[in-house]
Amino acid sequence: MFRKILIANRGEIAVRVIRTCREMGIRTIAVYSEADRTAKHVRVADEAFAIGAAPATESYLRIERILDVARRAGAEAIHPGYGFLSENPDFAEACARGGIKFIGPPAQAIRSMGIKTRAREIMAAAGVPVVPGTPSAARDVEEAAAFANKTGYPVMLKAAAGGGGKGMRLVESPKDIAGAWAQAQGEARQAFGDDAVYVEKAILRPRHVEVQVLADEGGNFVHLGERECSLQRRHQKILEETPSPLVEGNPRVRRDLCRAAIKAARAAGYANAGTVEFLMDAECRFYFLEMNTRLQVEHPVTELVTGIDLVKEQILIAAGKKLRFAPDGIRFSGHAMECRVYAEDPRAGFLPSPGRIARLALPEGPGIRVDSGAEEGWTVPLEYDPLIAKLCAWAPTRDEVIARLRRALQEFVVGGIATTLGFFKQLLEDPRFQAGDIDTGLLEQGFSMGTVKTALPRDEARLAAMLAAVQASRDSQRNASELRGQRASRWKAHARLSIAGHGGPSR
Amino acid sequence: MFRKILIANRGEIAVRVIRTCREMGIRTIAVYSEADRTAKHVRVADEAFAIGAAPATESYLRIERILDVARRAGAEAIHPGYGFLSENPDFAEACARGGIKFIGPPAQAIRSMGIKTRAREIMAAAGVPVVPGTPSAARDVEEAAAFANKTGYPVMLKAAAGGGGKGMRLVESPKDIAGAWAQAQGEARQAFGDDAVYVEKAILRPRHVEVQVLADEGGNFVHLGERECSLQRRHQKILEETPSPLVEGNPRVRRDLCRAAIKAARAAGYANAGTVEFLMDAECRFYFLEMNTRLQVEHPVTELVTGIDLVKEQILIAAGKKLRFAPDGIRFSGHAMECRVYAEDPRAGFLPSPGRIARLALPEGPGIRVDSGAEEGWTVPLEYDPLIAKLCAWAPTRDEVIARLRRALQEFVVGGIATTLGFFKQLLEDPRFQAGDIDTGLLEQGFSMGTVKTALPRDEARLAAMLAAVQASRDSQRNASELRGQRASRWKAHARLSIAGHGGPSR
Amino acid sequence: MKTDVADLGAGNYSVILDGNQYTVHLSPTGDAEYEVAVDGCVLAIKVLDPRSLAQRRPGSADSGTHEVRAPMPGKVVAVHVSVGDNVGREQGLVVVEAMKMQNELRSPKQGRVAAVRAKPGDSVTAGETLVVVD
Amino acid sequence: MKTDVADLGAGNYSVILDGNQYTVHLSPTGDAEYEVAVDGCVLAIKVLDPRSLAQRRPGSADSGTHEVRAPMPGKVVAVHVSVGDNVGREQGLVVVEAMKMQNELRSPKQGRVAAVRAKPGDSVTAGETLVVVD
Repeated sequence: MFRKILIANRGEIAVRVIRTCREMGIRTIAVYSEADRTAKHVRVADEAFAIGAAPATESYLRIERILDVARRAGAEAIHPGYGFLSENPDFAEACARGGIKFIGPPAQAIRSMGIKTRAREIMAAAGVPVVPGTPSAARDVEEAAAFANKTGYPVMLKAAAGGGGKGMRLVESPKDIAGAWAQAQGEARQAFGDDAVYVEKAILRPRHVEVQVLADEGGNFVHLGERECSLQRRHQKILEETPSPLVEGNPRVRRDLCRAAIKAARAAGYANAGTVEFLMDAECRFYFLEMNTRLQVEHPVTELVTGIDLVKEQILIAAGKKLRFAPDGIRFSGHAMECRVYAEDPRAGFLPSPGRIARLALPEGPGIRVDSGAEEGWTVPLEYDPLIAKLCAWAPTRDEVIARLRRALQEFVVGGIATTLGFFKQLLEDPRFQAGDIDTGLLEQGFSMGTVKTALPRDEARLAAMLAAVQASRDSQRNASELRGQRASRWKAHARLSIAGHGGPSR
Repeated sequence: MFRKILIANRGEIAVRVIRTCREMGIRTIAVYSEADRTAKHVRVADEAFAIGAAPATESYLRIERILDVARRAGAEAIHPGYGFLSENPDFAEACARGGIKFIGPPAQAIRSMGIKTRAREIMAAAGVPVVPGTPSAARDVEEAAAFANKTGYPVMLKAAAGGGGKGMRLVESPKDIAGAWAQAQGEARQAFGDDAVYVEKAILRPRHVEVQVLADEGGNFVHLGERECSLQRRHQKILEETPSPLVEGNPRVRRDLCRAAIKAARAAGYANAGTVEFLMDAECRFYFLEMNTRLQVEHPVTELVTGIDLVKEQILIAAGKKLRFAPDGIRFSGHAMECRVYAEDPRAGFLPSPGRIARLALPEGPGIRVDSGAEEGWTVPLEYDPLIAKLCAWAPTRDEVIARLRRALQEFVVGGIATTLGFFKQLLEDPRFQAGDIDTGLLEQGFSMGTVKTALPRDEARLAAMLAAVQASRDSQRNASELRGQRASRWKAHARLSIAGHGGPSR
Repeated sequence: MKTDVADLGAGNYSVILDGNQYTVHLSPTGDAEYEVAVDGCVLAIKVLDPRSLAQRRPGSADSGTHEVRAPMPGKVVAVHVSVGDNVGREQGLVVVEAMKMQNELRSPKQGRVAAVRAKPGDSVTAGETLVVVD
Repeated sequence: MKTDVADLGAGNYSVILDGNQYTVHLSPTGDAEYEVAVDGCVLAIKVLDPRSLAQRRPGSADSGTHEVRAPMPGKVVAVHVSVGDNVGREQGLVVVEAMKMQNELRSPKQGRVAAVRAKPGDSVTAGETLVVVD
């Protein structure tokens, strides 16, 4: 087994990986940019090395610097987390050349799955259902329009090198295709340095359902069930759960879906942990979307229903161990959900909200799991992803998970910066969400903090707020007076108050 | 279902019960003493009412005041937690008279199980194995000595009204029995207002194994497996786990043990959640010890391996619902452990350590559950039990649970007061503990913070400590200078340090 | 009504009104001004001291000039207008990036650009004025 | 050796020594004196400023008089000795109760009780002198 692992990442996922290493008795090496010297992932590691300036291009994306630290510190393996270099085949290859084990799939699998058109080809050849589309990137807008006319609108334009919703455009009618083509190309070029765009038939009101797979380096495969990730904003997942409310009632669909995922992973020549993403329409027809060749943000929900530590399995597989689970040896139990807590202000259009976390109180008690990269007193830097914590809940049933999350959200306090906690409080009250009737458009169409009708808290709660404010004001005035050595001013207990309210459901 | 429940308790257990009520949509009423106005259990409740002065005898033990609040606030049921009035049959009866449902067993069951000699009688009659002993309280020391001579030393003297190790004495030889008798009587009188003492054959190196049972009010019973609670200090449990390392390898013993527990609960005329405690010798012979007619402190470990929320089941049973589980319908999965985090100083003989919690950082991540009654900035009052938090871990195997707890203990920070966190760090390294070779004497005999060989951290860690101290000192001096408007003093970077070390294992 | 306010420290208060308990989190946003969270809702509250009332000047809210400020700290990646440009309501003026997200700041009204105080590449703090529209 | 100390706030420091990372928690216990937790161990550290060294007086540690102090805040439930009593080493003097636990304070040496400053029922704070043994 490895004695030392370098974690080529930051934030909650670096902390998450370090936790498992620590439990396995493996020494951990953190790397950090200038903006992250005081970050939690540095503090919980055994060793820590600076790798450059704040922008990721100067630090977390610098392959040579990271490998240099790995060599100097004696790392035997590197865990890439998600994002940054995790799906960069050149990094995987550079690790191999440097004699350091990359904890992830072979570079070849990353490379072929990274080119979306190539991945589609492989899957179609292997008999995995794919959405009808151009076989590879369209030459120009005319070829895209020709395909759209043949298949019928709406269609989806997608960056071939894409991911995370960048370089993606829905086109509803012929008149919009030229503009959308230019936008998709422009975004793709900016995000991936590659403006190749291909066309797919658009699945209406699709659900995003994915399957977690594990494969060892000896060619054994197992799936760990599906995850429903349809709740998205700007193509970014925001809440995930397992089992999928749609799939749950259809054992036959689940069987076919999970078999297709294993087939896809085999076709990709996969090893280690990976996720096969599918689009699913209302009739439960599913189509291969892409394969994520790394650990997913939302992996904890699978851990909660299976009891399996996915990071531990990743490390064991990378160390050459055989899979520890037979295909029918995994027990699934209950339901789990994850809320991604972002440093974003839902009342201001989800604007980023970096800054100092003045107060942090985490929820606790039965069925709650928190993975955070934040600590009280720490300043969330503005250079990176705004994900500061993941709140997960497990319970025997979906309804109980929702009740538990609702309870946990009342306990969860982040002071000093805006977060999406309040957004989740509202989301959990949404009848469509509660019924499991969700698709990837739910948050954009029927629901947003801006458009949803929000109510002020009831009168008594408002009064409580006022009283606390008066008290605080009185206290601060007293303190200020004392500091200045003046006599305490006469404070009128019946001070007048002005109140403006926004956001939040009524109790 | 109840719409409002009063929680007649404080601290972590009141918070724990409120969490489940909240998840069930039940409004909660907290009660608090003068010492607890700012306590967490008040803050997380929907309603809160003062019930008297700080000493429990003036507040949490005042039946009439609590019932008065229940009536005024419209509570339909009362959850008593553990301790305080939870095993007081008069309280259960007073609730019934007041038309308020007591969430617990019938008063009659509490009463008969509360008198230890009566409980023994009932169990012996029902065919549950009991330790050989005097059928009821011994008349005097001569009767006690006569029994001891007949059965053979060592024997145990026990308060008939006892519990929590009060009024208990081990007698190893005839010459000690007179002194022990006087001490046991004295303690029993002081603790319970009743000096009745009985004699039992002492089980050597016993293990404390208990079985969680649930019973509905229609006479259906189910067990939720055993818990191993042998790690005790002064007869107080300090770490609990399930399954028991001893019983785990003996399916026949487990079957017999759990059957005996159901038999005992039936014989007691039991309903709601309860625990049947047994002593077990090295040959796995087990003897009824007592029945705890309430929720146990250590109930979370059972929740972690079964996925069942015991408080929810308590409430459902009290509302007249039928048990939701068939005897063979409960799935047990993995292993769980609980560390009781006390506000006690293990480096000073476990002296109580009340005071202000200057900093609180809870462990998170996979497999960790925390139940705390404390918050940052809160002052632990000196009037009550020193339990401030329970740290639990779940993992597939016992070894993995220990590794996980070890990891979690590194993350768990309580600043401002001493706690038993450091003690657990050492305990988890103990080879006997790791091997599961534990009995109720382990902590008293072979292991204590005072007697165990403690090492200073390695040189480099000491150096790190020094550097931080120099830095802090420098900062504070600079701040002080700035405040006073003086010029910053010249600080010698090579300041001299004096160091004294105590406690803690080497890394 | 029976009221009881207890300071829990760090801007947290427990307020009990006739038995009903509310936990209130206050963040000061100015002199006697707070952002107050209660029941999962956020309220902006200003405590008006009778003395300070006397000193308040009549509001000058509607002068016609609007300052478009950075809503968050970040980096300016694009400036779409110059001084003297006529702009429509909701027209994009400046793009600021933070945490991998780009945000376009729009004109709050129809008018003329009176000042541009940012250029691409600038680091800006929250509340900094980037464009003034007359 | 390459050293790097970063202040994380609230008495927490990250110290990196040649790449090895230590998180150190400091609680001030006096002027430039700290209780320092690192690696699960607690150290008492005093930072000696050269200037203050000059002002230090020679220690008066071994005067023969011992003050028995309350190790924690609590309530005195029993006092076993009176002024003038001869006591042996480890003999029980006073019992203090806190958090449902009784703690007997014993004599640190053989000697004579010079003062008794507590009686049953008294509330005492940590460090308060209860008995003086000569």
